[in-house]
Amino acid sequence: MSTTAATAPKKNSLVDRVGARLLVDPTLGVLALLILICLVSAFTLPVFLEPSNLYNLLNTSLVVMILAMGMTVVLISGGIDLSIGTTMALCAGVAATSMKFGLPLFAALIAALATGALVGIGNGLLITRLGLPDFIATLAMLGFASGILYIWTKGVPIIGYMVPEFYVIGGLTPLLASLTLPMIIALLVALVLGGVLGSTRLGTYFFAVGSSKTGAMQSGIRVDRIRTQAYIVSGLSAAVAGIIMAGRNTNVPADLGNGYEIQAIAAAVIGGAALSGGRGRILGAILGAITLAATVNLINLVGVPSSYQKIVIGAILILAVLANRISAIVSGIVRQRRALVLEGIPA
Amino acid sequence: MNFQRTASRILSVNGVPIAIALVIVVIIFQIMSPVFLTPGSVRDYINNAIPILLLTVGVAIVIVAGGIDLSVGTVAGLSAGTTMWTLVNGAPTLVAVLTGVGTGLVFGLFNGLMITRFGINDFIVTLATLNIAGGLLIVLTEQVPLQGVTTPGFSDIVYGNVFGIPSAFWIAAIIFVLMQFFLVKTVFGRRIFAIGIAPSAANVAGVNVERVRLGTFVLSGVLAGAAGVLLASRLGSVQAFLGSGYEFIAIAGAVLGGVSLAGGRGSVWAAVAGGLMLATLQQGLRLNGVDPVYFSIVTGLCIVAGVVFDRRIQQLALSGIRKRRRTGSAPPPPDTSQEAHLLRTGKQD
Amino acid sequence: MTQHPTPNGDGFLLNAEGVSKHYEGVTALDGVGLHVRPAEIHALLGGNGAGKSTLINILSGLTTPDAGTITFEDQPLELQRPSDALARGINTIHQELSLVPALTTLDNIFLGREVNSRFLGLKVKLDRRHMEERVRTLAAEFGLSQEDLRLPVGEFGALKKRVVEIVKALAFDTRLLILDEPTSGLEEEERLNLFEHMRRLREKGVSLIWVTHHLEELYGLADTATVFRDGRRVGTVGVADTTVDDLLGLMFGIAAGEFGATTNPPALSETDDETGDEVLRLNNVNRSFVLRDISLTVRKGEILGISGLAGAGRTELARAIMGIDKISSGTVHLKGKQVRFRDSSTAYQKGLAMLPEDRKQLGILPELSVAENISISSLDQVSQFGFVLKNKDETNQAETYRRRLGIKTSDVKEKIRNLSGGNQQKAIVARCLNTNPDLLIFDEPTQGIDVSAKVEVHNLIREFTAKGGAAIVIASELAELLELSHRVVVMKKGRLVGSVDNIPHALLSGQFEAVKNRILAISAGRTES
Amino acid sequence: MSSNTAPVTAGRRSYRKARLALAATATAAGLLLSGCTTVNAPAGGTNAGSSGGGTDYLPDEAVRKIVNGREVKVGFAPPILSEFYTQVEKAAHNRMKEYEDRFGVKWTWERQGALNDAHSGTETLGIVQGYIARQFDAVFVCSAANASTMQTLYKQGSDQGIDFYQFNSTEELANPSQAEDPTGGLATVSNIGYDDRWQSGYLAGKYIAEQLKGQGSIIQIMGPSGSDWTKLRQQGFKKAIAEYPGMTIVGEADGGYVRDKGLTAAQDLLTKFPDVKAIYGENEDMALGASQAIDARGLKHWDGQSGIITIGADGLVSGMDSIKAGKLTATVDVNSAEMGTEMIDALFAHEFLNQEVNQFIRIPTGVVDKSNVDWHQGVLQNVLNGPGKY
Repeated sequence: MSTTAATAPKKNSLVDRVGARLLVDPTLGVLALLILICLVSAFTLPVFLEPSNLYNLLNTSLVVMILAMGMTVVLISGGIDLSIGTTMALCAGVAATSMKFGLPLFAALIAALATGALVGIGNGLLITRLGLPDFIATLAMLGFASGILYIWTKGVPIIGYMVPEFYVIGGLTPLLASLTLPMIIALLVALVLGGVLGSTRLGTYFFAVGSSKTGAMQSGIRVDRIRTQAYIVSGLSAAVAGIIMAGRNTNVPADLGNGYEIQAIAAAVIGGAALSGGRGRILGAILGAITLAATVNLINLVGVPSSYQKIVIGAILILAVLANRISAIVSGIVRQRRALVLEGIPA
Repeated sequence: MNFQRTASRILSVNGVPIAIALVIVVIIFQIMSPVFLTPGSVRDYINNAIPILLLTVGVAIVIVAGGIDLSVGTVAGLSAGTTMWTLVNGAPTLVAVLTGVGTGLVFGLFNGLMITRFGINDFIVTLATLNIAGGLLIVLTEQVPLQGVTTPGFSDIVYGNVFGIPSAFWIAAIIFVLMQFFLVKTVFGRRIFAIGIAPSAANVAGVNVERVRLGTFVLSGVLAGAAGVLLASRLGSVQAFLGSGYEFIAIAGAVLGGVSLAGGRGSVWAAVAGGLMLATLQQGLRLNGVDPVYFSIVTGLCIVAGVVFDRRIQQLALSGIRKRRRTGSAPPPPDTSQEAHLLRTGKQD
Repeated sequence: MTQHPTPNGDGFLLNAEGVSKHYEGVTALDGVGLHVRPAEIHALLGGNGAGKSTLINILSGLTTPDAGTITFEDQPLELQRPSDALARGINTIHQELSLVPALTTLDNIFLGREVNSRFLGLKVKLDRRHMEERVRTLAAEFGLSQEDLRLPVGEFGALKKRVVEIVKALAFDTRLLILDEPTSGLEEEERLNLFEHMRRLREKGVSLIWVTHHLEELYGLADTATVFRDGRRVGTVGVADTTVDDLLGLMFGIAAGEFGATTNPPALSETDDETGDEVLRLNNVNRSFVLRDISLTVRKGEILGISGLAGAGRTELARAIMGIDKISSGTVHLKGKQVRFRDSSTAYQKGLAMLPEDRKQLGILPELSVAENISISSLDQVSQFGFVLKNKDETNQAETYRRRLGIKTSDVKEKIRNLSGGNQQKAIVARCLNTNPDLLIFDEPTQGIDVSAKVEVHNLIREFTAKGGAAIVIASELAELLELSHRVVVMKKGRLVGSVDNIPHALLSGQFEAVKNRILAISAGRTES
Repeated sequence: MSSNTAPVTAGRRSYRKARLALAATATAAGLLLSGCTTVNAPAGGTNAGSSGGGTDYLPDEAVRKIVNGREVKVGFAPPILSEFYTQVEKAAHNRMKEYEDRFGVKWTWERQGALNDAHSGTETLGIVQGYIARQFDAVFVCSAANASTMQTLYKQGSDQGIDFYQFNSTEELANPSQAEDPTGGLATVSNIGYDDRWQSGYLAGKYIAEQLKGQGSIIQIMGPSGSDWTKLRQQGFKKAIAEYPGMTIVGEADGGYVRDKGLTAAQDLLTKFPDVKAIYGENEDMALGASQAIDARGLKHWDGQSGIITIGADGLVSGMDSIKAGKLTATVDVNSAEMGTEMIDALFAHEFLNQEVNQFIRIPTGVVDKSNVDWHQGVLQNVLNGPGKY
């Protein structure tokens, strides 16, 4: 019999366990970065920590947050979705146009969600049936979606669909006191996706497929189907974000989603998702989106000349990932130390 | 049937299927619009395509080594900016050219060092430098207008003629030949393939993975710098947003040519053929008066069709070679079950 | 040796007839049959490329046959995907690990067969507690603690992963269990443990198809053996009335007795007993959490064996010596001079070379040709000014090795992934030899290759040291290690815990069992030497 | 740059050629628009002097004879597809229809707008090269590429007999001294547009200052820095504010010409500067984003006496709606309708009547607020409902 069985698992104190849990958490890095931002600004820019600013910041980050959560699922399953921003715009367009045609709100929302799901299925088919690399398939899908939107709108924003409900959906009219509907939607999306990833079969399969396609396949998982489902999730999250965006933006121009795919990827990666698959957390995506929004917010508040904005955003991106990297190293050491303690080697 | 075998072999070479498709597309466009192959039109479109082709080749080398470089577009823009800036400040052509290429080199080096020394994912690092280079160009354009001053020698880089052929074409051709030679005929090139195929295996075999990877990013940066110089020479002025969005065209071109995003497979010719295919499509549609709103759809379709076509042809060619060979000496049957299944499911690790 | 009568389909659990499979013009299986009785252990034998893996892939739903009929429990067996096989009660332990690194041990074990509990009235929530309870006892038998169950498999070493895989296959009710070389890399005790489980499963009425290269393992365990050669079935025999030589004869198509290589006595080197020139010396080498205080010396002409249990740090030691992983303290001396390798390329330049344990992942560069795989570590030799490659020289060099080592390929320009495992391994050996190393590290040099290739690889190692090279050999199989080594050191939990010298002498004087037991004792921590 | 150049707004349109024989609605609109643009700006003489054609007195029949059923191939290359350029194109089409009905001109119209680089302009190069290769008769170009870049192309095309007309471009940057040198040196037949500095930026600044009686703080949401349009509007806006010592620009942020970013930027700036009196958005989308930010904070929109002023620029139908609804205080209508009409007028005069047209044709622009929004919106709607379709 091998040695490990003999060693009974040690009962650690609660503090130890929580501490260890925290240290091995991949989102530690971005959390630390966020806390650092808050600390620094507490002294230099008190307005940053004003509740109204934080409230705005949170509201602003929601669209990217929802996209980033969908993106995280795709990244976990080993893919990447470059079409997510344009899909968002397309779904916003579908919702807006449906309203203009006089469909009831409910039907318009369903139409937008169905569009998102369809785009997801399309991505999945391009990747699993035609064997295109994820990067290329979704890049092509970006082209299709944006082309359709331009041909359809001729570059003229869709307007005239804003019923009062849409102001609520877009968060422009708060639901109760200062609570907005997008906040609740984002929370719901987070709970559902977090729950799916953490404690359902499908979630486990997303991780399995992203971590080792061969292993997943040999375990009887239908890899193609799971990958497609991941894209459906990102398509649906794009649709949800698109519906909110249609409300928030109060019109839908064809270029509504430009650049959002990159923001979503950045937020997910800042939150600890790995582009190589098999790793990522919903909480990380949330923190990542908030970090991005906080960066822009700080730039605006500090009054950084807008020509320097891009440079600052680039630097923050590197900093955030460096922070992640450091926390990964720390968590690696902690884990190894723990593993060795279990095997009876004094570390 | 020696012919069949030869044909199979040729078709299995990376980039050949797309090159054949390119010829067909050119013929079709020529029939549809007779101005397509007039000297002026060809010169214009080659001049337009060359800077992006340089980026495509740079990205292709990085991709062959198993990486990705999103920063090439804005780095090329910034290089064009620094080149122009140097000229505006009265420096001679050579200094300007060196500044432009040097800018690319610096960014390539920065990308490579961040990736290899700090172990940050290349996608993120180059996404960050995409922003940084783009931002720096904006700052630069705010200092002085980057226009109006070009030395005759400088505009000749693109507009000059050597043996009746635009000099930009010569420059690009020389760079492509050098790069292809570098990739397939040198020690460093071999190592690029090795780390692209299996970095950990290459490491065990004594390949300094980090150094090679760093090298590919430096190369890609230098090529982006060269592309920037050509852009500046062609445009005679530099705008704040020059180069943004080129990275996706470059990557799409490389992949369309048959460069595998999984790493370890590709060639300079394949990347050039793929890049030319995209440029040709755009030019052809334009000369037929197609509204550009359809371009992104057509380009998307073309990429999908191209990649699928390339893969089918290569598979057919490969099976052709195997069949031939089998009738010769008896090879050990390969244990391809896994691979075949993965191929069917389109796995890309 | 008796040929079993051709069955007529009755009374068998699995009936496969005329199964064929072609890949892109290559015939992997040519109308083979396989007949497995209920509750029997059925060995499936054959050299590399005989078609065993293809048949297993068919039976586990990874691929579909081109022709042939298969019935299972008297029902036709038509599998489109692995889940179909699992649904019919056919479980497979593949040769390639089928674990998912990102998931915990528990999730891996239940992957594809999760147990759900109710959540909001729907049966969608994974019931990890239930799953853990179900598998805890079995896991403990294989040395997996509760903590292990909750850790991602990616953090385990190769051996522990193998153990997880076995637990995964044993955790479910199975009608037919297919094991493709399940013991490769397993320790003696774990191996015996597995065999015990196999017996127990048979008692419970489960049938097993068992692929192994270790013919001696068959006796006392397997009931029947089917032998494949070149994609055809060459015989099905009762194991009890067949000798190893008979089986070898069937496998390789040569008469019994011609092939007595498995129990070669170890070669005696001239340097034995004497102190040759020191090639490598490690002084108190440490690597955080992995290696502790390692000091050892390897001399010219010597083969040093390293033994140890799972996760003892053998591969980690090899990687540290090669500069692939960093050393945190201690010194490495090469031929008396202190060296510090920052990466593997420096190690190669200074005269070290390594054959890694995991051929498919760490050894071959699958998309490169045989010739390119051989030259990759010594490109200076086939290039001008260390820059421009001379392809002709490269091809010639590869041709030389092809003849010398007997690498079977029609063309050295063939991609190496199209070669059989044994020939791939020989090409990697050629790669190492071509760097003219002073010290060559062999990590599991014969894993996953067939008996004939194994003998050839052993001979190459001996030849290398006989010509004055030094070698370190890491092998999980003690018999193999003893057969090769002059001296064996034993590692445990990152430390060197003992050594046994003068092994050739001991073996010559018939003390094989004694030496073996001593090493096992040291590994188990019962004796310190 | 030339920020010390005297501010100029368009005077009366000095250019009147083929138009005079016509009494088209669009023309009337243009005349009336010019009437309401003069927001206390010193008169400038950029476009002074007509080249004096005699067509004013040509009867329809004579023109018809000159035209003789000729067909003209026209290329239209906007820098991006947007509501603004769609309005320009529609106005042009309406005018073309008029000329077709009246004089028998046959038109071939082709639009190729750049899609991905509204602010870099290189895509436009390829498009214009395509038109040259296909020997179009005339090409309308609006590109973010520098004039020095475009000049090479224009020269090349002109040599082959192709006429170039720039519209809505930023030639003020390339040629800051245009006031002194009306030819501008560009190898174009004409440049039709408004002056971004004085007719968009300056007007907006003036409007704010006048409404606030020269006292108060302003925040501004700018287009992407690096864009030439942004650069020029900034010049004009800052110049206007500088004329009022009591006014300060306290904060600036990038709104990228899109509404969502404008909203975010305005929210952030309002947090920091809660007591600003006005927000300048460089286009209507960003100004509308700012308007949403005001709503979200529960602040008051400008009602003529108090509240926060929001002003944008462009003159889009959607912007007019918001002015009516009180969500947007004002916008600078840069008169897309007139621009499209003038483009065709210039083309017709040059191509068919062989007249010289002015190198720079300045479109009159005007500030639209609640007082005159109905009229402006009516004109726009009229254009959009017009009969032209090519």
